[in-house]
Amino acid sequence: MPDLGKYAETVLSAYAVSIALLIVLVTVSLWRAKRVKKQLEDVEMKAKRNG
Amino acid sequence: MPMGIKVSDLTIARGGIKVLEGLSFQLAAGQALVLRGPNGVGKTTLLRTIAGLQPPVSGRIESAVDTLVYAGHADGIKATLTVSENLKFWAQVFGNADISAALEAFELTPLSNRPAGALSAGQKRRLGLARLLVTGRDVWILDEPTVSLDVQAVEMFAAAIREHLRQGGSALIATHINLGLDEARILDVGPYRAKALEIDDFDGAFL
Amino acid sequence: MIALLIRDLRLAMRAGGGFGLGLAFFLIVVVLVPFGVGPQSTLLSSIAPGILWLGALLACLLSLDRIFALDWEDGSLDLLATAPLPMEAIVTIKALAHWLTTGLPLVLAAPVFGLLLSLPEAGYKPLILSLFLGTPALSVIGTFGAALTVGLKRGGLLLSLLVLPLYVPTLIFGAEMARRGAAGLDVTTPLLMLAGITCGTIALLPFASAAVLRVNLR
Amino acid sequence: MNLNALWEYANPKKFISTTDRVLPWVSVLSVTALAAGLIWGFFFTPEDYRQGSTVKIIYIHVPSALMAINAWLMMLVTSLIWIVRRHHVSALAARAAAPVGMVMTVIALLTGAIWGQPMWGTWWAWDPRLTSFLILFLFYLGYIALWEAIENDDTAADLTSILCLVGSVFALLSRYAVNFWNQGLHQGASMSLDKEEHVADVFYYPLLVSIAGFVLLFIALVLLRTRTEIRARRMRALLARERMG
Repeated sequence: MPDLGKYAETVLSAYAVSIALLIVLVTVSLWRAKRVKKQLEDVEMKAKRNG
Repeated sequence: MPMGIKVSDLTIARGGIKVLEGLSFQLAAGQALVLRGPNGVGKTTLLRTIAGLQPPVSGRIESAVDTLVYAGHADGIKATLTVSENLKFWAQVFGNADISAALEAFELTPLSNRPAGALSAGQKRRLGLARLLVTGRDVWILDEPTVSLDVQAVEMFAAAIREHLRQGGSALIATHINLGLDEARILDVGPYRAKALEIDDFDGAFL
Repeated sequence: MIALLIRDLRLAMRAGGGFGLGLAFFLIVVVLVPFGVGPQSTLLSSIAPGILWLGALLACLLSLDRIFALDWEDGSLDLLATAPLPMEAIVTIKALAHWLTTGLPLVLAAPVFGLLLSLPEAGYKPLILSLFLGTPALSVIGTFGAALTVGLKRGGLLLSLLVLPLYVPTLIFGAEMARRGAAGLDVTTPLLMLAGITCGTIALLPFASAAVLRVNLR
Repeated sequence: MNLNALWEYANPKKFISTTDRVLPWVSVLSVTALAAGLIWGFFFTPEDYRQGSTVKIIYIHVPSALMAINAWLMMLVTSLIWIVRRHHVSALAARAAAPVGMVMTVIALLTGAIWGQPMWGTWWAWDPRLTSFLILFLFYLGYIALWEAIENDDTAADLTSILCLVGSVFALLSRYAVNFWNQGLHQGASMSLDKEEHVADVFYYPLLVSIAGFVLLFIALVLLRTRTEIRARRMRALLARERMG
C-alpha cells in the first residue's frame, strides 16, 4: 500500500466510487444479458412448438 | 398518368410487422372501391400507406400528383371554431375558397355559425365529410366514413359519393356497412393477409 | 400556410386555447422570486436579467406540448400531413404561432416585470432585444422537442428533459447579453452569438422537426 | 480491407456469431489492461510535487472523461449509419452504448468533484469543463429516456438517431457557449500529442495503459449489450408474431 499522505481519503474514495460504478455497470449488463438470453430461448421454444 | 390509383404487388407493415402482401388493384375515374375484411387485418394501414403517411414495405402505388385526399377515423375538427371556419380553413389549405356547396351537400348551412364543439357526433361526422368536397381532390380515401351517422346521413353520404363519381372522381372506402352504392366494387383484403415469416429467418428484420 | 397560421392563432385566442398561460406563469415566477431571495433591491437588480430570462424560458417550456398534441388527438395532424403543405412549412408555421402566442407577449411584458425586479435603467433595452432575438429560437427548438414526443402518452416530462439541454446555448447568450446590458457593458458578442443561434435554428431545425414528425405519423 | 464485407456484421445473426468468438478475448484483454493501468498508477507512480497523491485520480478521471465523449461520438456514427443504411444492429449498438457513456460521464464528474475538493477547495464549481460534462450527462439522460419511452423499435431508432444528431450540434454549441460564459479553473487537456507539455512520462505511460483498458472495457460492454439488445428485439418480434396469429 503506497503512502497517500494527507490526501488518502480523497484518492481512495475516488477509486472506490469509480470501481464500484464500473462493477455495477458490468454486473447489470451481464445479468440482463443472461436474463434476455433465457427469455428469448423460452419464447423461441414456444414459437417452434406452435409452428 | 391516368386519374385514380393503381396499386401493384403492394406489401405493407404495421409496427414493423407485415400485415398485407401481394395486393394489387386499380381504381379508375368514376369508380368506387369498398375494402372489406375483419378488424385488424390492415385496412387502416393500407389507406394510410396509399395516402402517403407511411412508406410501403414493397410494391408500387401510382397516382397523379395532388389528386388524393385522406379522411381518417378522426375528423380533425376544432371544437372552438365554427362550422364554416373549420371548412374555410381546409378549403384554403387546398387552395379553394368556396364552401357553400359543401355546406349544402351535407345540410350544414343552418349550422354554419355554430361552434363545432356544439354539434352532435353525427353532425361532426358530416362536417368531416364535407371537408372532402372543399378540397377539390379527385380521389377520396375514406376510413370508416359512416361511423356515428344515422340512416338518413348515410344516404346523404352515398349521394355525395355518387355525385363525386359522376363528375369523374373516385373513392376508396374501408367500411363494414352497406352504403347502398350498387355501382361500387368490393375488395376483400382478407386473402392478402401476410404470412408470418419463418422463425429461423434471423436476419435484418429479426424475424 | 397563412390559413394555418390564422387558424392556430384563432384557436389560441378562443376559450381553452392557452393564450396568456405562459404570461401568467412568467408573472408568478417573477412575483415569487423576491419571496425566495429577499426584498433587497440591490440583490434583485443584480439577478433580474437572469431571472427574467429563466422565467421566459420556463413559460415557453410550459406551452410546448400544446404545439402538436391537440392536432394529434383530433386527427388534424394526419390530415395536414396529407394536405398540399410541405411538412417543413407546417412545423415552421407551428413554431411561429407558438412564438406569436407565447414568446412575443413575454418580450412585450418583460419591461413591466423588469420594474418589479428593480432592473437597472440601462438594462431594459438589451433585455428586450435579447428576448426578442432569443425567444424565436426557444420556440423552434421546442417545436422539435414537441415533434419528438407527439405520439407519447405522458410525454410532458420527457419533453422537458429533451428540450432543456438544447436550450442551454440560447439561455447562456441571451442571459449574458441581458446581464452585460444591465451592467452597462458592451453586448456585441453575445448579441451576435444569440442572433446566430436563432438564425441557425430557424434555418435548419425545421428539417429535423419535419423528419421526426413524419416518423411519428407512420 | 473490403468495406462491403464490413456490412456483413450488420446482420444480427452474423453479429452474434462473430461476437461469440471475439467477446471473451476483448473481455479478458480489457480486464487485464484496466487492472494493469490502475495498479501501476495506484501503487507504482510517484506523487506530484503540487497535487500530492491526488494525482493518482488521473488514471480514472481522464480515461472516463475521454470515453464519455467517445461513447457519444460512437453513438453519433452508428446513428448516421442507421439513418443512411438502416442497419438494425447499428441502431441497437447506439442504444447499447448510451448507458455505458452515461456511467463514464458520472465517473468523470464524481472523480472530478472528489479531486476538486482538496485542490480547488470546492466540490463543484461552474467551470466550463465541469459544466459541459453536466450538460453531456443531461443529453445522455434524454437520449436514454427517449429510447425507453417509445414502443415501436423502428420509430425509436429513427427518433433517437435524429435526437443524437441534433444533440451533437447543440452539445458543441453549448461547449462554446459555456467557455464564453465562464473562464474556468480546470487545467488544460491532460492528453495531447505534444505530451511533454502536459504530463511527465512517469504519469503518462500508466495513463496510456489505463486508457487502453477503458477503451477495451467500453468495447466489451457495448458488444455484450448490443447482443442483449438484438436478442430482446428478436424476442419482441417473436411475441408480436405470435399475437398476429
